[in-house]
Amino acid sequence: MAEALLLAAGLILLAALAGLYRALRGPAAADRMMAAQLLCSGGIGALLLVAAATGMAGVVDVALVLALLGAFASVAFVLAARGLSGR
Amino acid sequence: MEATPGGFLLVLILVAPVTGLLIGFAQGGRAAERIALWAAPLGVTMAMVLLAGVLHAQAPIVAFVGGWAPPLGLALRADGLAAAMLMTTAVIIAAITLFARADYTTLPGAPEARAPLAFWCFLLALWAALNAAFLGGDLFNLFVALEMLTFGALALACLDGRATQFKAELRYLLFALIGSVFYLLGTALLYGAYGTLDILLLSRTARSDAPTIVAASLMTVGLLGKMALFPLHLWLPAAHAGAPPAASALLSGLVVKASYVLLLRLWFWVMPAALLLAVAPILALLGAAAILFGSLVALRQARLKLLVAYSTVAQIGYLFLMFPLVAGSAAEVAERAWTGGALQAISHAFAKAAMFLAAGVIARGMGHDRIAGLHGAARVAPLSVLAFGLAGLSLMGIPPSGGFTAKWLLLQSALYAGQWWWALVIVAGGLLTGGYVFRVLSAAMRAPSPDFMPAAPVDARQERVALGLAIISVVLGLLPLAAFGLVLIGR
Amino acid sequence: MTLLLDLILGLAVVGVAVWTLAVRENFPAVIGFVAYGLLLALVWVRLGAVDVALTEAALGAGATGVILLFAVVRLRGGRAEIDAATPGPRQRLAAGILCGVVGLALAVAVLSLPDPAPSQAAAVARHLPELGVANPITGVLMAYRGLDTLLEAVVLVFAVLAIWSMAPDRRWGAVPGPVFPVQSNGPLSLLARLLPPIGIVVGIYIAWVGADAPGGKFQGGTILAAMGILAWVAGLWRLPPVASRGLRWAVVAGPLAFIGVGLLGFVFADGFLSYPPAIAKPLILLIEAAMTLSVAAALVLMVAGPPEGRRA
Amino acid sequence: MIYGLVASALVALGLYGLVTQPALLRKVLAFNLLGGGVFLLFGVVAARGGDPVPQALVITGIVVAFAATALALVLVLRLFQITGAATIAEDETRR
Repeated sequence: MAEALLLAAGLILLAALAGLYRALRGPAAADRMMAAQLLCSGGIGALLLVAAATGMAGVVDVALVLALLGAFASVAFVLAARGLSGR
Repeated sequence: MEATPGGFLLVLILVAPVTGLLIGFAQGGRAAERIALWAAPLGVTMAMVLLAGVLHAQAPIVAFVGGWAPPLGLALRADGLAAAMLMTTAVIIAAITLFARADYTTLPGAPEARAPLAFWCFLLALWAALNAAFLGGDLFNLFVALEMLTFGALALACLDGRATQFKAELRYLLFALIGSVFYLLGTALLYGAYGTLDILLLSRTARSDAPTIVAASLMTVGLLGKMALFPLHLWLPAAHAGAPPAASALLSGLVVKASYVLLLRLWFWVMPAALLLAVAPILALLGAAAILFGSLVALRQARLKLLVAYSTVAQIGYLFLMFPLVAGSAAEVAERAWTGGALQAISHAFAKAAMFLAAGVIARGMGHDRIAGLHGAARVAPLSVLAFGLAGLSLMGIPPSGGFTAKWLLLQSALYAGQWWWALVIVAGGLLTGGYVFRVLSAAMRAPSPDFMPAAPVDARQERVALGLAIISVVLGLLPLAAFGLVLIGR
Repeated sequence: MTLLLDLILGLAVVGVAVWTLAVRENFPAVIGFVAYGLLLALVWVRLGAVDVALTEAALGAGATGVILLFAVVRLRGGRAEIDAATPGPRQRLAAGILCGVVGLALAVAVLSLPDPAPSQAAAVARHLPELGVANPITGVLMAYRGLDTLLEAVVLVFAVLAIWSMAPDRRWGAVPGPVFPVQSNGPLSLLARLLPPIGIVVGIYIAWVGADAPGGKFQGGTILAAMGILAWVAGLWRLPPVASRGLRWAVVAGPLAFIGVGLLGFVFADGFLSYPPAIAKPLILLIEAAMTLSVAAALVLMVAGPPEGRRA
Repeated sequence: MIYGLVASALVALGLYGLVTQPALLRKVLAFNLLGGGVFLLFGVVAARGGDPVPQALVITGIVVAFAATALALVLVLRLFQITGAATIAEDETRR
């Protein structure tokens, strides 16, 4: 069972990496941001599977933090794309 | 080694400036300045008590922080070298506190301003960082201390907020960060190899295997970059010369010495003797190159502050001549060389701090620091010119200065050890130093043109502080040689 | 199976690093760096270092990514200057050889580390009961190597003050960083209203749980800071001016509490930073709480940068 | 140990970037890549011995590296605001 979960984690990671490769190439800035978001989601999935497979303490918390900061990163991106239109 | 009585003093000397800085920053306004004024005499007193304690016990004072002995916990150790450096630091910081009041005081009721708050906070910060760097007994703890030092030095150097300075300081930051990374890589390897980073524990177990050799090389290169030994000196002149005088004095006089002491600990404590024997001549060769190159370039500088900064590049070189003279020499010769090296670090700290302060006063009084245009400086700022000259004596190594004793000890041990070539370098370096010091003095002594007007009034108190430090650097040479047995304690 | 996973991860990390260095524009480079941080967090989980994974995700990828992103937006142009300063092929080759040698030496050194590896794991575990905490990392950070952590907390204060002191004189006392207009509607505003309540709970949870499970002040504080930054950029929260006493006390509260408890050790235990076993855990939690506040405040201020607005 | 080699490669790459990238922003970025490699080396050491101490050292290191990055970026930004310069190349042309 644990082996199967780890295998699934590896596959998710591979899929996310393939997406990363495509999306990092752009051409638009939004494509690249999608790359990070995709990897973030893939990472969360892989982490949850690893947590289930190994029972290591705190791995779920890492996924939680990734989920929170992933949303946060997209805000930073929106701002950056608009050019920090502050003052 | 066990913890010794009096260990609380090591903690206090470290924690007091940190607490002062935190409260001074939070309270703002005049608080930091007043805390610094109180801390200066307190610091000198603590350093004196510590020094007396080490002398009395004739053994290092050791504290285990939190009661946890290494390898699990962290040790603070005050051996003779550390006590001497702490004392030097306390005195120079106190002098700079007096000097800087004229520049960075906040009048009662005045609103808080940027430069004074930052100056007083970072003065306390640098002091804490230096104390941590001299007392630290753990290589990673020392890494944190070095980072504190980098941040504090950087902020102080940028205090004037000029664009050219930002560029110079960025170059410094890059060197310092690469240096830190190299150092940190070394500590990772050492931990992997020995399971501890405590200097004394490592000294008992270190082997000459691949991880140790790679770690030693990385850490050495990193530290050399941080202390600007030739050919890694490129960042230093602009970074030190462009800072405000009080900051330059700290950077050139003290900050580079922290990396030096750490390098000594790495090679004379941690690393196996066989490795040291192989590396010592290389370090000394670089030191010799630094002496000759730095002095020659200093000789050709058009600006006073850059001249003083290049002189630092050269004087740092002397610190490295001691390596081959201590390593593998007979005990008596090694002791002489060790004392000479340590004394060079201390007397240069006083002399260079005096020189930068004096140069700052002269530059302000004249309105510029072009050496060719210094005619009349001796009339505008007589005490500062005198301070510059006295400090110059120490740098040249003319008796009875502290620099003389240091260089004389190194020279003697070079001859005893049969390595006469280092003696030649010492003599040549002294002559070149004489050249650039006299260049400044002869310009400053020349009568000014009839229509000459000082650019700004000179603060007599600042002049006296510079002179005081210069006198200390000279008087060090009048102390009996036995007094310097201190730096041998716990070697 | 795990070997395959490690291989994929390792190659991906190196690949992303190469891409980040090679790509010409700044913006994708920063995105690449954030991806690099995410992958490193996964590597840390694979190495069994969940505490570090949390730190890497929050600080290494998250906070560092954000300040880099903000810097990219404000640093536009300079292409000609950069091209002019680009080293020629010969210099690049020399640099490449030098860096290759360093990497190779490191690899050799790592591969020849002694077996079995020396370890303090047993000693760390043996004394944990005296501290009342179950997370060995917290034991190391708060007790055995407490001085490191104290100095590191002080480094954060240094950094805040150093960043502030880069401001022009006339800005002193003003609000740090740019001032963002209030977003009354739109996705940013929505997110800035929805996420912080969740984030604050998570941040406090991560900091709290640190005593017994992976987590702690730095990770929790970073999450709190991220929520603060979110509210700030959406215009929902105005940062206090740098002259604000409250703000400054928040920044120094953690280190001061650390020092205060440490000094009490002189009286009630055997020296600085030593905790009486009976109340070790409450003391550690007290320090952690104050530190979480200070880390969060310091991080927000470091992201915001030097004061830019008019004097308050 | 795969990650030991990965760490070495990351250090070499980061160092190369730090030395050869002319733009200051990219130097800071390379410094962070390099930092990742250094910390990973600590991670490998920790994993070999099952030892929590190097992990704690890494946490300290990451915090310090973040502070250094923030400070460096502010310096870079201020330099850019004042002079428009994005590198620290000696500028014979401008002055």
